[in-house]
Amino acid sequence: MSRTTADLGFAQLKNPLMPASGCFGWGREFSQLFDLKTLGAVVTKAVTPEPRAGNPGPRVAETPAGMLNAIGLQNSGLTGALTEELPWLQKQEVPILVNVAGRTEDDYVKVAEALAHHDILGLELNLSCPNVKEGGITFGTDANNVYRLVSRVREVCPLPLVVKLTPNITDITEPALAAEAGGASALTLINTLRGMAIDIRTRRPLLGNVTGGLSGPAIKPVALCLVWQAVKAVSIPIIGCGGIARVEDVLEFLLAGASAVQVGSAAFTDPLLLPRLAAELEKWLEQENTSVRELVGAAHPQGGNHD
Amino acid sequence: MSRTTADLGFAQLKNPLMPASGCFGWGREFSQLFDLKTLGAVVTKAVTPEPRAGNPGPRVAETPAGMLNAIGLQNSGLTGALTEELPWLQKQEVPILVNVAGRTEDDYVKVAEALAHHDILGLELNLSCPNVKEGGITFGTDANNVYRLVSRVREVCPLPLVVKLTPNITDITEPALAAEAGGASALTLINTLRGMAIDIRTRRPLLGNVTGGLSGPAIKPVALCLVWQAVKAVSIPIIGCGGIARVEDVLEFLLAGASAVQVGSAAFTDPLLLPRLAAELEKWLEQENTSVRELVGAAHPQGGNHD
Amino acid sequence: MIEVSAAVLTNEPLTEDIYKLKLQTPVIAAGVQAGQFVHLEVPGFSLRRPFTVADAENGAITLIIRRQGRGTEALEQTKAGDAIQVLGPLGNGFRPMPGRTLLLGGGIGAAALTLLARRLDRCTLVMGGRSAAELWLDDLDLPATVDIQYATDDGSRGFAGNLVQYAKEYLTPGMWVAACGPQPMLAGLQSLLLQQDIPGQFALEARMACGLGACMGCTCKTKSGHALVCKDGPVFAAEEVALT
Amino acid sequence: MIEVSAAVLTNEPLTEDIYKLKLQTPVIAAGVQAGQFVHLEVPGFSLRRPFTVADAENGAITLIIRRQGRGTEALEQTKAGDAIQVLGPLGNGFRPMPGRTLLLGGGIGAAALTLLARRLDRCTLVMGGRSAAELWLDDLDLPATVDIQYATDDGSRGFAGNLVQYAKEYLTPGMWVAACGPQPMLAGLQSLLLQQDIPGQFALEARMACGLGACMGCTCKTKSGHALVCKDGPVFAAEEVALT
Ligand SMILES: Cc1cc2nc3c(=O)[nH]c(=O)nc-3n(C[C@H](O)[C@H](O)[C@H](O)COP(=O)(O)OP(=O)(O)OC[C@H]3O[C@@H](n4cnc5c(N)ncnc54)[C@H](O)[C@@H]3O)c2cc1C
Ligand SMILES: Cc1cc2nc3c(=O)[nH]c(=O)nc-3n(C[C@H](O)[C@H](O)[C@H](O)COP(=O)(O)OP(=O)(O)OC[C@H]3O[C@@H](n4cnc5c(N)ncnc54)[C@H](O)[C@@H]3O)c2cc1C
Ligand SMILES: Cc1cc2nc3c(=O)[nH]c(=O)nc-3n(C[C@H](O)[C@H](O)[C@H](O)COP(=O)(O)O)c2cc1C
Ligand SMILES: Cc1cc2nc3c(=O)[nH]c(=O)nc-3n(C[C@H](O)[C@H](O)[C@H](O)COP(=O)(O)O)c2cc1C
Ligand code: FES
Ligand code: FES
Repeated sequence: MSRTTADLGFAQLKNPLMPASGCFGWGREFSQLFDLKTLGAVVTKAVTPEPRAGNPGPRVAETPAGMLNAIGLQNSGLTGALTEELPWLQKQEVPILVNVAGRTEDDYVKVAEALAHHDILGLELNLSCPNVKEGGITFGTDANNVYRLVSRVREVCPLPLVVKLTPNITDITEPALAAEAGGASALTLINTLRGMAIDIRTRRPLLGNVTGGLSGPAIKPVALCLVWQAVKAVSIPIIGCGGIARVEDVLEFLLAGASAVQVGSAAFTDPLLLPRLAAELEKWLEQENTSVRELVGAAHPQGGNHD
Repeated sequence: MSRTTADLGFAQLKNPLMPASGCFGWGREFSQLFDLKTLGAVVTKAVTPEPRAGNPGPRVAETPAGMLNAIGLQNSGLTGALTEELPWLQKQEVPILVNVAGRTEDDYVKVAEALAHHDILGLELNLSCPNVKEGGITFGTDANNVYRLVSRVREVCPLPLVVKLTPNITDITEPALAAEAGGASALTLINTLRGMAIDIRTRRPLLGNVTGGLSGPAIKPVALCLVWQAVKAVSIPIIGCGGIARVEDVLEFLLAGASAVQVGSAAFTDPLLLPRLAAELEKWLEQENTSVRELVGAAHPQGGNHD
Repeated sequence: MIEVSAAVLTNEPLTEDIYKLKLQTPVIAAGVQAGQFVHLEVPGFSLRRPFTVADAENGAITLIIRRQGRGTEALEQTKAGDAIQVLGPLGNGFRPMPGRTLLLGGGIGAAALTLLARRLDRCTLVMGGRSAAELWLDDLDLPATVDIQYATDDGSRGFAGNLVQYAKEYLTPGMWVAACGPQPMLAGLQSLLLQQDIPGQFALEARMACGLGACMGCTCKTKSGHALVCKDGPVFAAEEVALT
Repeated sequence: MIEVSAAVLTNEPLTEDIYKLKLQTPVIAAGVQAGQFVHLEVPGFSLRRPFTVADAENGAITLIIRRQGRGTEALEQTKAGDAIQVLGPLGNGFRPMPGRTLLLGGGIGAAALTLLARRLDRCTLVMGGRSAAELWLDDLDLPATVDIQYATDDGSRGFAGNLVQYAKEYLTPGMWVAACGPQPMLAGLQSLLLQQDIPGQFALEARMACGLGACMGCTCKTKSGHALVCKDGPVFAAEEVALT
């Protein structure tokens, strides 16, 4: 154990830093820029049972301190993941969380079953993609659905299950508790906020899909607040995500109670951000003579779930 | 009628620009910087029946392209509003929307009753303040409460009622439809998103109230999306609010279907922003030879509620 | 009170982390009262940053700024000729009282007192710091009417001790005190003033949004309830302030 | 492909809204293929901005940039000595084909062709624009192997007409075409090439996030489905592209 070790309950990671799903592909492209082994884990792009072409363009737009995306889960399906992507990533010697998505419960079960006996750290169930109309978003906003889906996946798959929740909800503790009850090993908070932009020249929505998901530093205060609230409600570990761009942000999420963190959009602004954060975090912890584990949840008042 | 006239159904405003509640006091301070008559209307700080001291400090914090606030509705109550503030503002010859808040339904009814026969444009019912624990937020997230509250206020008060909704909700169309059914004359969308920040030096939440409301350009894409969705659901006018800082933002909200807009936090960055936006909007409309009314909703596909 | 675009005239370091920013703003310079502040826009940041006017003459105001975070870091980079949006003068300022004035400035808090010191007929201005390297009053060309004193924790210059200890030693009946500095200093001073029944005025700080009194953001506790630092203050009667 | 901090060497206007930015990036300059692009960080913006490398020599790359929105406005303000974060070279580049090359650049689209033009033994590079004032190829010191032509809508310089009309007039069997420009131009050109059975390559644009192929953000339609402009392109076989 070192200062930087992150404890996810089901695993200890060398540090708490991972890329956020969908912002890092399967790591191939970024591996040309830095050694993936500098990361605590790699989280992959969503895998659906069948290949998906995704949404029409434009798929991304810039917003103040953030961006919108409406990718629509473009991916090469289970076959592509198992034959092309996973074998390559397994050779990189970094723990792997495979992000799973679908339109129906059966889709998630199918992907989870197919991955159940592969050598990966676990699955991240994306119950929160705002860009897929039939699926994602519905699962994540109804606690009963979350419970049922997680339980069903739990039955077919012995791997650790990290459940990724949507922030587009009145009360985050409902799906959080439902996921825990269904057998989730950890939660990832948050996916993107629903948002949109309009092109004043064409007078039409800027994204091909009309609405999209807002991410980046703009949403950090929202993500931090939801992590804070969920930490008080559940006892499984939480992976914080949303707007992290500086080492101070990582520290805020740890203090709010996140056991590890994911970095998404900010890696588009600075593709070397993840290894830099890993180095800066280590330096900060040394200077303050503390450790990731000591910081996790330290901003909560002693011994209580008060706010 | 001029190019800039904004049609709220119950009133025509000289232009669609107003300050957002709580960011402008009762206009006294800003009136030292510019003539309030340049505005379409003034929206006041929230009025509660009794004076409120508000939350402990710090009450504001900066975030990427935005800010957090946890004022806690500090105000001098109905008496202060009626004796000190309203008489002054009425002399400024600008339409007035009085923002109303409370802990209980009765609070709203009481304030509405007291204001019912004053010479003001209408009331803005704040069913959405994230910083008051007992009240606001609960009303706004439950459609039944929204319906009941608005109906009750409607009974005691003949003034136009603008209902301001919270974005911290799974489906904005539910309270929007409930407010409409209860007799709302228009909606204001949105209030702040729940958020927080942690001071890494003290390792404690930065706001005295722990959590607060996120506003500013950061939330613009979320606000725009909620306006877009609400416009498709209801037939009363909508006042757009959230992150407006440039004339392009005003145009985006109009195109999304807002009949008027409010500017909050961005006026802290630039206290002369509101009159500047009014001038820039007029210039833009001239250049493009169009009008506010032509733009309202123009980004929606012809004749339909599809997205 | 106005909102203007002001040209930076000079920007010079005073110590390792303190710099002096001079802005051309004739209207504010002409109207500012000692203790009032200006609210500066820093490009790229949502909230403005408040700073006391430390000097005002010849159509220019001087701010003395401590590098504290990213906003003051950005302001430190501005160069002569750059434009900064300035809102001011804001707040209430000091209300000079009869009797000899003792001005006590803890660290950067001294910046809140220099304009008052200049404008008084005669006064003693004491700046406190950890050691001599942190002190910068000498660089300000204060007039001879100001008796400059220092107090350092390590005794490397002036009185050896903090400003509360200094005041204990030198406060005499008939004086009044104007002070600005960290909470513990003001709390110590407050007890002392109450004990000795000496009047005082404290300049406070709070995080601000509007700076005008419109947003209720800059609350501080007083004995009679909440007050707004930007409008009711930044200067409060010493006995009024509730320091926790 | 690397991510580096590059110094601005020069930044000069070419026309009212086009400027030429030269950056010191030896590794990228040495490795770049014609048609590849770089992804520039613009401070204050979340997304980087992609630009084709218009020239590469002596350890420096040249970008030719049209002021389009706030990012390109900010880049226009950079001065010699400023540092810019550059990611590149990215994408696939042109694959020169046998036969004489006709390069057709509509407006700023010509910037995507100049490096290819330099590197071909012989070619004709035609730039299209509304009028003579918009044309800037003359300012680039292109080698004599490049036959520079112009086409203007108003006939104020060179061929009177657009680039599709130009191509109709001058395309002959045995040539191949490299083109970049607005959608309608590429659509017209695509029909023409198909009719005349002449091969072509088009450089496309799309809004991008990563620029690397990791985020699936920069989709474009091809006859065989969706492709990524940053990874599968920006250069695509003319017949493959689905232009709508
Ligand atoms: C009335 C008044 C007068 C002041 N006069 C001076 C002066 O003359 N010289 C000087 O160096 N400083 C002065 N300060 C403090 C100064 O405003 C802060 O140091 C500065 O805002 C910090 O900004 P930052 O971006 O560097 O720090 P950050 O910590 O990055 O700022 C984050 C946010 O917190 C606010 N903040 C942080 N510290 C303070 C503080 N102490 N007071 C108020 N807001 C704070 C910032 O304004 C910003 O909104 C004064 C403050 C007030 C309220
Ligand atoms: C592979 C490639 C090569 C390019 N090469 C050049 C070049 O050599 N010279 C040149 O002037 N321009 C080139 N462009 C277009 C250039 O990237 C845009 O003009 C620029 O990003 C606009 O940024 P902005 O902030 O000024 O505009 P804004 O409209 O404010 O930008 C908003 C967002 O939209 C994106 N965007 C806007 N227009 C385009 C566009 N046409 N293509 C892609 N993204 C866009 C921006 O990158 C940004 O994310 C190229 C684009 C691509 C994809
Ligand atoms: C381009 C893009 C693609 C994304 N794709 C996925 C995805 O496939 N699965 C998923 O769970 N989240 C996806 N997300 C959400 C991110 O993983 C992350 O939750 C969100 O962006 C917030 O983090 P950030 O602010 O650091 O970007 C995507 C985000 C972006 C920007
Ligand atoms: C300091 C502050 C105080 C506010 N007080 C109120 C209030 O009293 N009543 C209310 O309905 N909204 C209040 N709001 C919310 C704003 O009216 C507005 O809905 C929100 O800030 C989003 O707009 P913006 O992004 O333009 O600031 C307040 C916002 C801020 C920043
Ligand atoms: S900062 Fe707005 S009231 Fe003081
Ligand atoms: S921009 Fe990310 S895949 Fe092309």
